[in-house]
Order: sequence, then structure tokens, then C-alpha cells
Amino acid sequence: MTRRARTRLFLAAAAVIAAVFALACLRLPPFGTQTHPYADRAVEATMRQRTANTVSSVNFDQRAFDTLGEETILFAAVLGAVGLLRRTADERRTRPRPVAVLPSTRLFGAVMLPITLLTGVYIVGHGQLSPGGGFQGGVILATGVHLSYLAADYRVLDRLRHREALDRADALAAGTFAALGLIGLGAGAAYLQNVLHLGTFNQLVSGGLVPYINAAVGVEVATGVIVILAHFLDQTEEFAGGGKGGSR
Amino acid sequence: MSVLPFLVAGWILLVGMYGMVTSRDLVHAVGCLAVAQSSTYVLLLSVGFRHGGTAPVYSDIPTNARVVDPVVQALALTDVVVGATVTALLLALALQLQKRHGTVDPDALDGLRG
Amino acid sequence: MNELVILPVLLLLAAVATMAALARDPARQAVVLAVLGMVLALLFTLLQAPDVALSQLAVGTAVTPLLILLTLRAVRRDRRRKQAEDRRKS
Amino acid sequence: MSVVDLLPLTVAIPLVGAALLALSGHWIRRMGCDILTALFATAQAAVLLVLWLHTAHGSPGHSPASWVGGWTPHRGESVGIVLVGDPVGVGAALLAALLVLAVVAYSWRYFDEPPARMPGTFPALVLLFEAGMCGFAVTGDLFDAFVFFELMGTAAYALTGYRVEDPRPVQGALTFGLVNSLGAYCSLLGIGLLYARTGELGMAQIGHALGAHRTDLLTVAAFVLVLTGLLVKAAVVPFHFWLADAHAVAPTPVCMLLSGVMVELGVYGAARVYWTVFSGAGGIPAPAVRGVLVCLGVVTALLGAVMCWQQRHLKRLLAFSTIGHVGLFLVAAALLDPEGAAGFALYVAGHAGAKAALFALTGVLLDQYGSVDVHGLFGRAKALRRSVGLLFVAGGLALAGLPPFGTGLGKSFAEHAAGSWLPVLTALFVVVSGVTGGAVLRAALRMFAGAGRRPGESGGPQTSGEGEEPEVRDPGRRVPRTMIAVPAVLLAACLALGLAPGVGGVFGRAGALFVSRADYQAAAGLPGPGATAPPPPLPDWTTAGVALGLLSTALAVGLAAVAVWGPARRGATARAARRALAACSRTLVLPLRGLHSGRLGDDVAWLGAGVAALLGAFSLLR
Repeated sequence: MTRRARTRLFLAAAAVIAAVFALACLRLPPFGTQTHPYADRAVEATMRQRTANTVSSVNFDQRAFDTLGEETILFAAVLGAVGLLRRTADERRTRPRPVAVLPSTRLFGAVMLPITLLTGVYIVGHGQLSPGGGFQGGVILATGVHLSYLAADYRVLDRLRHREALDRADALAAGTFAALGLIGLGAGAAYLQNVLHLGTFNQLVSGGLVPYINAAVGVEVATGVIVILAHFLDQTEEFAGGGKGGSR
Repeated sequence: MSVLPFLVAGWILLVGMYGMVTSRDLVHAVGCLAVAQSSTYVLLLSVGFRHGGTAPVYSDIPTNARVVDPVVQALALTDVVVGATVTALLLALALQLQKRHGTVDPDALDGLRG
Repeated sequence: MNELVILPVLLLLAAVATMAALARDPARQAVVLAVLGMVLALLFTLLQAPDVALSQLAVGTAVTPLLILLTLRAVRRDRRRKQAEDRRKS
Repeated sequence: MSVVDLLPLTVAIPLVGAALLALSGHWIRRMGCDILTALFATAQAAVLLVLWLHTAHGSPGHSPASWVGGWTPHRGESVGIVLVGDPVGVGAALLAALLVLAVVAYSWRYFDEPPARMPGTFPALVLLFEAGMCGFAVTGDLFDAFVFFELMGTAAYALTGYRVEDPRPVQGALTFGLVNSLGAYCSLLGIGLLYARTGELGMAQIGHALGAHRTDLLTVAAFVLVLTGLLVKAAVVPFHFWLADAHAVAPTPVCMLLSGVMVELGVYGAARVYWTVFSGAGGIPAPAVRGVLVCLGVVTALLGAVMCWQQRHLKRLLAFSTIGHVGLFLVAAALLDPEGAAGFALYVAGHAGAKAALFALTGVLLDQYGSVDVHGLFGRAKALRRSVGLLFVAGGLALAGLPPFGTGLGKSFAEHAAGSWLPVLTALFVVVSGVTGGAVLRAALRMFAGAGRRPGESGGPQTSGEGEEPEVRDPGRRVPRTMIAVPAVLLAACLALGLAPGVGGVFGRAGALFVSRADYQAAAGLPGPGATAPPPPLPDWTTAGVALGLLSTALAVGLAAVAVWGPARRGATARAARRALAACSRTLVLPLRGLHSGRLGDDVAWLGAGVAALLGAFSLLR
């Protein structure tokens, strides 16, 4: 198809989709409706499970199986990206040149790094109480580590991130999540059943299994994002050669 | 107003698709996919909104407060993670494509036809 | 009050999303995507979803655009290298 | 705790295995990784076998189900996720697990050069792929199905592009990833619409709650959007463009999984969603679904067969034959009756064996000759005639539906069900299986016997199989024994499926339960009538079934013979026939091949067109 024919085909299709979708939206309950049957049940269950943050309760307890799948996707993507960006036989590794950094930038990085890391840990740790949790905190942790890239240079960052250790921590966290579920089965209940002591509502250790799963997710996300970013950075800094040059 | 959020979600999906159809650069196409995906967050969270509801976090509100739907928020959260990881994987593929094929223009790739 | 602000934010969102899809240059698109992430985070906050807003802020405005920019940088580096090789050959 | 509580383990076992592989791959080296993978794949298959034996031979009442996290329903309402262990669902997961086991055995000595730092990556991704497929097959929750659908996809994109040394896999994987993800997001929008209408996420619960509303455009939009992702995965026309590009270039072990079971899971998912969510009041009327989906299936089957016949790239040929068969599967599943569902399930199981075996044998050719181009391999594979050649021919015959292969029995069930609804569909089954089987036989004759004339270069857009990067670095080595043994076992399994007594009874019951909405609702904890009357068992082989199987095989053999020896025939009739064929090919086939441009923009535009067409059709027919 020529580009024009392709665009025309799509625009015609889009017109039909838009029309039917718009008419369908008119049949939806209006924005802001009060009827949410599943939500009401989920809130009730959250109270029983003594988890203050309902979203965390849904994510790590009531629908923990979804989160297990989601973390597995992250794990698969990390493995996949690492495999795809591996150094192939025809590539050689070059040392990146050291880059001069302004003292003020270095100071900024030195101050920000601990602050971001602390924020990340706090957000992971309070996932069952306040907005946030393993995922958000994990991403903040991962980004925090990369502040050192801004502050110092690539080689410092490289020293900061021990690749193999991070790879393994990621795998370990993913496996831990799946294994935590077995506690339920071992106790004679169902897989991923929240059989631990539920604790007191609105305390740091409350919600039974929730804080543990939350922590595993935090570790997995933080290490996973660092590993992915590291491999992309490598591509811009380190590898040369490879490829056949031009299409065949 | 009562249907606008849903319409916006549909619009975002279609412009994202349009971007993919007309894209001349596969990195750009991955970005357009991310745009198309944000339609799902908008739809899910709009569906779960409740007039007068607050965030479903009970650490500093009374336990009988009216809250918005926490389930769709959990779904949207999952969706955000899924989207980010898939984007990363696709970008890795696009990068490798440049290194192996020397181009990321989808219309310049002729390896697979017929 | 919140709900009055939702309307303009929605319209802004539609506009930014359109810009992001129509931005032809991927580097510019990455920047627009970061803005899109922020608008989405704002909308989610208004929709009383702080959890999602937080992760959207982390992912949509930081990680995804960063990954795109890194990819572009590697792509350009590779392109320059291949051009240099071609010149050496000819 | 009961047997059915093992259901969540079908996700947990491969996941733990993958984590261990990634964790320890560095230390335990290649051999250790292979052993660990085999261990976990076996454990997974064993668990699923136990579950399948538990569910397939009948349990009192309804199908068993397990609530993850112990969130059992209270008065039909729950906040958790249910996994349903009905025979077809568990069977699909079992099929995936067995095929993964075969792949693990096959790739035992396959990649000689695993990436130095991470020998565990490839097997770990295979296990994660398995976790996704099994989770998708057994889940009874729509959003959970989306999550596992994405897991299946993510692992598959990475596996497809795994051989980064070669440029084409990367391109195929990227198109695969972009189009499939877009489809998945459409599905998620549909799920969002359903949640808005019903406030539920469980499939049975949504289906129940839809009964309180009339069928309107919202139902139609939700149905079509949810279906989009599944039909993209199933590679149904016009969502199919990604498939050949991805399957033709993926590493051989991955091809076996993609073509053998992943694509079929798309059809399975579509049928599952229809029956559990949309088949009741407030859903989509059955005649509309039957009409539209059977039409799509017919077009897909014909297009797959025509394109399959045109290929010289062996993996691409097999990929298009998968599209042809998926069309037949869709027709069988879309008949919306128990016999069609039984035929669908059995046909998929048999096809998985035959198709995986054929891909595995292609891998041997690639290993030995560094090419999968039928023209380039003309007469070159004579040395392998006794082993690979014979198995290849057997695979082609199985694909054509020769009794007593399992494919033949599945085809005869599906054919009978289709023929009693619309007699002309019988011909479709015969023609499509005959043409695809014939294409395989033609390739076998050329490669292993050097029969007929050396095929000339034809014009038009095409993908040759020359210049493939060999997947192994040592083309001179002997064929590893496992690479012959695995396809032999797969074909034997396909044969056993057709010969085992009582297959008709087991699959007949599975099909009846699959289409029983009452059974699923009862399993998911909703109050209702529950179990339905057991269906009359299907006969294993009928005269008509055997005759049609022989007919399609004869068609395959005849087509292959004509294609190989026809060009050398002299005489006026032969010349006229050749002229007519050439004209037909110019006007019909060339434009069709031109459409398969392998370009992302085209694929997405066709995806949009497909969604629009489905929306239009269901809006008019509702």
C-alpha cells in the first residue's frame, strides 16, 4: 500500500470507530456515578484485613495474583532487554571517556542522592498506609541511583551498580513473591492467602502479608529499572562495532 | 461533562494509532504506543470516579468516608507498570534494529514481504 | 471545586496527547511525552488516585522519556559510526 | 485443600524456575541450566496432568475452581480472582506445558553458544512464557486474563528477537510487539467499558450482571474491543500480518511454541469470553456471533492456504499454514455448539503436535545446511531422506488430516459440526487442510528427493530463506539425537491422540462443558442451575470422517505431485492449464502478496479497519 492509501484506510476506519465508541459512551453510567459494587466490597474487605491503603490491599492481597503476573512481566522484560542488548560476538567494548563535571552539579548530586534514596525507601515502606508502595518507591530508588550519573560521571555510576548483583536481586525478588504465596498453601489455605497475623490498623506492620509482598515488589522494581537503564546507558557509552551495516 | 472523560480516552487511543500508522521512525512508533496506552488509564480512572469521593486511603480519613473506586486504581497501577516494561522491551528491539539494519524507518525495511 | 478543574485538564490532556502523537521528531516527542505524563498525573490527582498519579509521574515523566532519549542517543551514535564507515570505504 | 488448589501453582512453578535460572545461571553453567529447566518443566507438566485427570473424567456437580488468596465468594460475590479448572481450559494449559517440555528437550543441544554471561536467560524466558500461557488458560477473571495475556506477549517478543545477530528477527519481533500490545490495550479498554457497565471483573460475574441491561452499542463496543486483542493474537484476517513476519524469523524452538499453542490460545480466549460473558441476556446474540466469526474464519483459512502455497521460505510456509488452520479453528469454535467446541479442542491438540514437529524438523535443516529456502535446498537434503525426510512427510500428511492422526479426528469432528450447519463448510475444511498439507509435501519432495524441475525464480514480493544466520555455529556436526527424537515423539503423540480409545467421549464432554454457561457460573460461585446433562459421547471415527480425511490427503498428495512434476508435462492441456494458472496468479495472488508488506503502518491501519468492520457488523446484526 502507498502511504496515502494506508492513511486513508485508517482514517475511514477511525471515523467508524469514533462514531460507535462515542455512541457507546452515551450508554455508560455518567461520570462520577455512585454505584460501584466491586469497590464497596473491596473497601469492606480492606477494613477486615486492617490495611489502611485500600489500593495496596487490592493490589497485594485481594487481587495479588494480578500483581504477581505484573511483576512477572517486569521480570520478563528485564530478562528480555538484557538478553536483547547483550554484547554480541562482533562488538567490542570501549571505555567511556571521563567527563568533567561542574562542582555545583557534583554538590547537587551529592545532596540529592541520599534524599531520593530515603524518599524511595519511605514510599516503599509505607505502601500499606499511604499513597505509594513498592512500585512507586522502587522507581524513585532507581532514578535516585542515576542521579550520580548527572553528578559525577558514567564510571562512578558503573561502580555504584554491581550488574550481576542487581540482576540476581531482581530474580530473587521475583522468586520471593511467588514463594511468599506458598506460605498460604503450606498453612493449608489457598495460594497467596493472607494467613499472617494482620496487626493493628494503620500501623507500619499491618495487613499481614501485604508489607512483605510490597517490599519484594519494591526491590524487584528498583533493581529491574536500574538494570534496564544500565543496559540502555551502555549502548550510548560503551559498545562499538557490530551489525552488518545497511540492510540486506 | 458526564461523557467527556470517556470520549477523551477514545480520542487518545485513535491519535496514538494514527501516529503509529504514519510513523517514519520505530522509536517514534513506540512513543505513539505509549500515548495510545494512556487512554486505558484515563478510561479506567474515570469509570471509577465518584462525585464527592476522596482518595481510598484510610490513614487520615474516617473509616466511613465516601471514597472513589480503589479497584480501578489498582488496575491502572498494574497497567502503568505493564506499559512501562513493554515500552522498555520494544525500545531495546528498536535499538538493536538500528544496529543490525542501519535504519529504524519502518518503510525502509524490506526483509519480510509476500 | 476539584470537579470543575477536571474539565479543562481533560481538554489539555487531549491536546497534549495529540501533540505527542503528531510530533514527528522522536526527541521532541520524548519531551512532549514527559509533559503528557505530568498532565496525566495531575488528572489522576484530581480523580483522587494519588497512587496512580505517583507512579505515572515516576514512569511517564521520568523513565519512559529517559529511555526514549537514551535509545535515540544510541541510534544516532550508531548512525554516525556507520556513516563514517561508509565514507572510509568510498 | 483439594487437587484444584494446585491451579495457581501452574503460574508459580515456572516463575520460581525462571527466577532460579536467572539467579544461578551464572554458576551452574549450561548443563545445570538445562537440567534445572527440564526439572521445572516436568513438574509443571505433572501438576497439569494431575489437574487434567481430575477434571476431564468428570467430577460431580460443576467444574472445579480455586479462589486465589482464599477469597471464596460470599453469596456469589467476591473480591478475589477465580481460576476455573474446566477440561478445555486445563487442557490448553497442559498442551502448553507438554509443548514446553518438548521444546526444552529439543533445545538441549540447540544453541551451542549461549550468551557468555547469562546462559539461563533463554530457558528462563521460555518458562515465563509458559507461566503466561497457563495463567491465561485457567483464569476466570477478565483483567487477570489481560495481565497473563501481556506476560505471554512480553516473553514472546523477547524470545522472537532473541537472535540479535540476524537483522530479521529483530524486525519481526518489533512488529509483533507493537501490534500485539496495541491489540491488548484495545482489549483493556473493552474491559474498562464492561467494568463501567457491570462493576465486576470476573467473567462469570460480568456475564451475570450484563443480564440486567439491554444489548446496545455499549455491549457491542465492549465485545469488539475485548475481542480485538484476542483476534490479533489468533492472527485472524485482517489482524494477521504480524504472524508470518514473527514466526518466520523466531528461533526454531520458539516457533514451535508460537505456532503450536500461543496463536490457538487467541481463539480459545475469544470463545471463552463469548461463552462466559456475552452468551446470555444482555450479551451479543448467537446468530450474529456465529455469522461474523465464521465469515472471518473462512476468509482467514482461505488466505492462509493461498499464501502458504506461495512460499519458498520454509518457516514462512509453516507460519501461513498456521494461519490457514487458525481459520479452521475459528470456524469450529464459532459454530457455538458442543461438537464444534470438541472438534476445536481436539484439532488444536493434534495440530500442535504436527506443526511443532514440522518446525523442529525445519530446525534440523537450518542446523545442517544453514538455509530454510526450499529452492536453495533443492535436492540438497537427500542425505537426511531416511530420518528427517520421512518424518517431514509424515508431518505433512498429519497436517492434511490423514486418519488416524489426531488432526484427522479433530478435523472430522469439526467438519461434521460445520457441515451440519452449512454443508459448504465441509469443502472448506478439505481444501484448506489439503492445500497446506500439499505445500509441505511439495517442499519435502523438492528438498529430500530433488523431484521435478529446479524451481525458477519468480517475480513479485517474496521472502527467500537464503542467508539465514545459522542458529548453531557448527554446520558440519552430526544431527543431535534429541533434534530427531523430539519431532518423532510429537508425531507419535499426534497419532496416539487419534488412536486412543474413548477420545471422542473425553473431548465431547470437554466441549459440552466449555459451551455450558451454567457450569462456568456455578464454578465461579454464582447461584444457578449448575451441571447440565452429560452429552452423548462423540464416536471416535466415522466412515464419513475417514473418507473426508482420505480425500484431503489425496488432494494434498495430488497438489504436491502436480506442482512438482506438472511443469515438465508436455501437451496442449498441460500448457493451457499452466497459462490459466499464471493468469490467475497475476490477477489474484500477486496483489495479495503485495499486501503483506511487513510494514508497521500497514499492519496498524488494517487493525483499525478490522475493528471498524467488526463494530459495523455487530452494530447492524445485534
